[in-house]
Amino acid sequence: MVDTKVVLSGTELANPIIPASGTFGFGYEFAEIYDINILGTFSTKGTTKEPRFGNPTPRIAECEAGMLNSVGLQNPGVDKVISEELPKLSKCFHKKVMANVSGFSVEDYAYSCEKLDKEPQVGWLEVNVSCPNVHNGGMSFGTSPQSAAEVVRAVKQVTKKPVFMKLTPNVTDIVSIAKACEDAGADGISLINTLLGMRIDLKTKRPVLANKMGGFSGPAVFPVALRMVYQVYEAVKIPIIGMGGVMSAENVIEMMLAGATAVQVGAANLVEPLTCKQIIEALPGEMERLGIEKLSDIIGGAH
Amino acid sequence: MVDTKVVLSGTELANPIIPASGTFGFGYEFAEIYDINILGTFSTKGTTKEPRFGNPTPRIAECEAGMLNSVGLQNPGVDKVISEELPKLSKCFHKKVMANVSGFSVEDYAYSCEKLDKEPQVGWLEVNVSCPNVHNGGMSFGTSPQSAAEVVRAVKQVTKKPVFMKLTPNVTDIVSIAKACEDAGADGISLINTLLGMRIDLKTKRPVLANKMGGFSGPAVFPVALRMVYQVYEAVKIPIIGMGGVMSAENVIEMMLAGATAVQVGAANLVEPLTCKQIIEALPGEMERLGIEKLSDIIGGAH
Amino acid sequence: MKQEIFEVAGKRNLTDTVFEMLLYGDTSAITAPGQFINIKLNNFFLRRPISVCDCDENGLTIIYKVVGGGTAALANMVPGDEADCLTGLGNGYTLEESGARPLLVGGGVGVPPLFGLCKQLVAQGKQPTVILGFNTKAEIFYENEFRALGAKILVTTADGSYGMKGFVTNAMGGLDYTYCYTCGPEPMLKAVYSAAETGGQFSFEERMGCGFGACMGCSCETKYGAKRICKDGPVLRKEEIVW
Amino acid sequence: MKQEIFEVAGKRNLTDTVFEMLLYGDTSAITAPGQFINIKLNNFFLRRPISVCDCDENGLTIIYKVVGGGTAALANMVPGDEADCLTGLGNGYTLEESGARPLLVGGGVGVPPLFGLCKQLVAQGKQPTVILGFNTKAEIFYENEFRALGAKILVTTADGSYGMKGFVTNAMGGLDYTYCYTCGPEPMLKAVYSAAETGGQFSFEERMGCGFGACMGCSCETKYGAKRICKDGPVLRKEEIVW
Ligand SMILES: Cc1cc2nc3c(=O)[nH]c(=O)nc-3n(C[C@H](O)[C@H](O)[C@H](O)COP(=O)(O)OP(=O)(O)OC[C@H]3O[C@@H](n4cnc5c(N)ncnc54)[C@H](O)[C@@H]3O)c2cc1C
Ligand SMILES: Cc1cc2nc3c(=O)[nH]c(=O)nc-3n(C[C@H](O)[C@H](O)[C@H](O)COP(=O)(O)OP(=O)(O)OC[C@H]3O[C@@H](n4cnc5c(N)ncnc54)[C@H](O)[C@@H]3O)c2cc1C
Ligand SMILES: Cc1cc2nc3c(=O)[nH]c(=O)nc-3n(C[C@H](O)[C@H](O)[C@H](O)COP(=O)(O)O)c2cc1C
Ligand SMILES: Cc1cc2nc3c(=O)[nH]c(=O)nc-3n(C[C@H](O)[C@H](O)[C@H](O)COP(=O)(O)O)c2cc1C
Ligand code: FES
Ligand code: FES
Repeated sequence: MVDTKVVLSGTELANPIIPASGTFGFGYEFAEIYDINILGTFSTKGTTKEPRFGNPTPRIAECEAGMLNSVGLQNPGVDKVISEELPKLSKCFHKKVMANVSGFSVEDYAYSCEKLDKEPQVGWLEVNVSCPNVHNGGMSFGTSPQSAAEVVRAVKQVTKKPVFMKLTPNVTDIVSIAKACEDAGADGISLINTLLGMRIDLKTKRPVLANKMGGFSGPAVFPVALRMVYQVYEAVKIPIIGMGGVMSAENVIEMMLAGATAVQVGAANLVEPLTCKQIIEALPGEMERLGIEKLSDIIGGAH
Repeated sequence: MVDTKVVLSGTELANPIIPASGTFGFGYEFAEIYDINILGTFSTKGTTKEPRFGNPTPRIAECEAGMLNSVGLQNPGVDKVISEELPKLSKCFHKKVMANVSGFSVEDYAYSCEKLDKEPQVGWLEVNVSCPNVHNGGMSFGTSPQSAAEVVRAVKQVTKKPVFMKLTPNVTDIVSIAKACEDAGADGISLINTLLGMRIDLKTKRPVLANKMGGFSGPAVFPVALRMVYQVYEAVKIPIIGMGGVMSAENVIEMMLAGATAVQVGAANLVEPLTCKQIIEALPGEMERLGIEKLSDIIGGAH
Repeated sequence: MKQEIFEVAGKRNLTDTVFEMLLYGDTSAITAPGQFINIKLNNFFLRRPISVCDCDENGLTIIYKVVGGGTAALANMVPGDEADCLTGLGNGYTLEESGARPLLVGGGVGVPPLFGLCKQLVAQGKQPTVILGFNTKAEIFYENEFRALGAKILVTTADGSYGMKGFVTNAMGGLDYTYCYTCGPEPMLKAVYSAAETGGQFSFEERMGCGFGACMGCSCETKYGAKRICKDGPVLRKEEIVW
Repeated sequence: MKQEIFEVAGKRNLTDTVFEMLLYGDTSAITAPGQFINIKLNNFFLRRPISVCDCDENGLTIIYKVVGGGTAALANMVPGDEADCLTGLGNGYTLEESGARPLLVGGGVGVPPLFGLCKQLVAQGKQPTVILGFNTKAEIFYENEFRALGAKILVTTADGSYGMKGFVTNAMGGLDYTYCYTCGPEPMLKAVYSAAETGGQFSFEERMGCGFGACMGCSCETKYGAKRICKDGPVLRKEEIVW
């Protein structure tokens, strides 16, 4: 029997498979078709201080081997997430969950994280400094080492839970940003958020998305994500959660060889709602085929 | 009869289709299977001051909807390109060609451009400040506005031919780099070179490429390329040559709507050697279907 | 929601660009007319949402118009081919409010979901009137199928080449109806909204990521807050719609 | 080079994981044994290079081992399926230097291109000796096909389960030959290079972008400068090889 367990900041996961924020809602839709307790954990829909409707529609565009989204962080706000979503969630998911947090100022982040810190259901905070969909009057926090580190410091002051910084790939030097987060006290790095992309409708001759540009994800981005995980693994000591285009157990193993301790699955959930279940079922066989006994042994194995 | 002509820095092209540097060699292989004079023009293999063997093999890895390459600018050096390749080329291609130039110092660029400036066959210089495969002891010129502008100034001093700066997409802010090139006197911008990517072989548990990382291109990168062309079009007045994942006449039209005056086709040539011919043949029909009479009218039409 | 493999059991042209396709497979997740399925097609990343036109325990019928690559691929499928579908998506229409004489208004490829609805209304002893709106005679489909259900049918064409000239709303004037069900392009929905003198249910379209409520790709604002077209819709009630 | 659509006309298992496939279509671009074709497969971006094993004016034979997704897809093709191939790729072997008693050494899936070569050598009245090296008995293929050509055949298996125990080079000692043609995994090529007492031609493999000389993806250094395995190779002469 192969061993698929991994340890993420002190908590053991039955397997490294984590549905990615924004592609799994709060889990209910998936709980209809499989028991989501088989998951390592999952990352909840990005939560902000205030409720948000998000961007105008169309918010979705299709691409070769992927999709664009410009959802724009639609969510009921952190207070409602705590008062309504988490209690509902506790009925179908009995493990600790990863709470994904976004913000438009350092105070926003601190506010939401402080509130979520008090929730025993929350095992990890995943702090998204990368969402390219939301225009907050400038570049996102994740595009400079200084501003990313500032968020880390503010958040670390208000929580004892492990903090994973989720970085944007739309940068010249991902390593310097990851290192700045580590130096500022982050407990881990989540890589990657979506690439900034665009499609134009040939009939209307206008951008497909109402927001013009959107976040590109799906199997098309896998080589870029893998490269960033590999680069960041060489530079930091804290664990990395790898994601971007993961569709299969093979992709999971490739991400772990590059340096990921756990692996998130995003867009795949939307088109194949059973993807995570299928990956979890396929992992042991794939490990046997490749002669891997203990999955945690291969983390960073390609270095 | 629809009109597919475009004008690139004063020279009329029969159509906007240009095979991209590094994917068309010096044209001979393709001249075996079709008359390459139907092309708008083509961009030659990247040329450097000294001859280069390039990187060790494996240099190629497959990806979903694309490929990685780490060829590493294999070329016979600018002197041999001028003494051997261009004369051979003149037998099968009777239009002006776009000479693609790389370098590892500002002087390298100036040296090669000065030599190529004297060649009447060369219609445009395409200066690649972006190749992510070659480690010249630091980041590539294309990752900072200052160093990109420095290359522009050096090259413009030694040539009267129009200079297109070919930029890397692996940057936080493509617009500032394109603008710096324009301000320094560039005549146009070529977008995009390859995204930095990686694959790991599950059997050997090592990177597929001998060079570990390589340049990612093919249909997977199209939404990123299109977005950058769109962004740069809003910021500069000089013409843009769009590329990255173009496979079809529809893709060409989408690139032009985003702001491209001409469109390069790269990886597609490698897997479908007749791609450019097929696109040129399909363009008029596609234009009619979409009610486009004059192709040059749609440049930037999505803004 | 269920994920099921269906078999293409039949396909025919209804017009130049509109096809009717019969799919055999497990329909147990489908609970109401107006729901839709989300079909996986080779070489396309996202699934394609298509309304269920009619359905029984052996399979279902869809009607689709070729407008792009995905629907073209669907039109190229032949009997025996397999199609991976998510079924039982969306809320669908509810019949309770219909009253004795419901009005059904469909435009173009908005017509299909009304067929299953009409069938169920007739089965409940209601007397539906159906207005079918098309651009021109050549685009008309399913007129006879609706007639065969025993409903009263009015056809409008924008160019007057068949039936009443004009829009569906031109046919609404003077009709006596108890409730209004509609599906069609957004401008038509808006016009019906203004013209309707009763309550009603309106079926919307939006570009979708998942089609089952997970991604927030298809949200719209309503008087009762944000709703997902794919999960809380595609059918919205007249009183909640914000244009 | 030509781009042609071939039809799968037959397929059979030679071992558990090795298949022989017959493809009908235009072979006019194929000019020498040892050349290869580059096959487009659904859902894979790059083509897959496979040596031509045998060929006549109606079609060609390939032999391939399933090692990954692309070769698995190839193994799933059935008679009647179409395959888009670039043909006439690579330089291939030249026969002029063979002398009267050429030696052909093949290892594993390096065996196929030697079959076409052997056939042509026999047709020219040469007396080839063929060494076929495999890991174990269950992996052996084409022994009888080579015998039927009238060549002298020696089989080696690494585990001694059939023929001579050991590597192909164990079978080379004491043989009397005028020239040496070989194809197989790189360690085997190296061993044959050291063992061969005559000139020879060695066929190499490399990961390829295009397969027809355009991308410089497959370059190797030789004593006469950089060469592209796909265009200037896959066959290199002994005297130019740099290990
Ligand atoms: C709930 C619902 C029910 C539908 N029912 C039917 C039906 O019964 N018959 C029918 O012919 N059509 C129906 N449609 C529209 C149908 O989904 C689109 O025509 C189809 O997705 C177009 O795909 P394509 O690849 O041919 O077009 P493309 O334009 O190439 O598609 C590109 C992308 O845009 C999306 N898209 C394009 N048009 C639409 C649209 N109108 N609505 C939603 N997404 C779109 C596609 O799904 C795809 O992701 C329905 C749409 C929805 C949302
Ligand atoms: C000139 C030439 C002739 C060949 N002739 C034969 C033959 O007759 N029979 C046979 O079984 N095999 C042959 N091969 C090897 C064959 O090309 C590979 O086994 C095949 O490409 C593997 O594809 P895959 O998708 O199954 O494997 P994967 O490992 O999934 O392929 C991933 C990528 O790596 C490339 N790749 C993997 N292995 C090789 C390899 N050994 N050589 C080159 N590229 C590789 C693939 O083409 C693809 O681009 C030949 C290779 C070359 C270069
Ligand atoms: C529809 C959609 C919504 C997303 N919303 C969020 C979000 O709220 N917060 C966040 O950190 N990432 C969000 N993401 C990014 C994903 O979590 C993930 O980082 C990215 O999609 C790459 O993974 P993938 O290629 O597997 O989709 C979203 C992605 C998609 C497709
Ligand atoms: C094999 C290969 C070699 C390349 N060599 C060069 C080069 O020498 N100089 C250059 O400017 N770009 C080079 N490129 C980049 C392409 O010109 C192009 O910018 C990129 O591939 C994106 O286009 P595509 O997606 O259509 O391939 C190369 C690309 C490939 C695939
Ligand atoms: S399409 Fe995903 S929530 Fe509606
Ligand atoms: S594979 Fe492209 S040159 Fe050989």
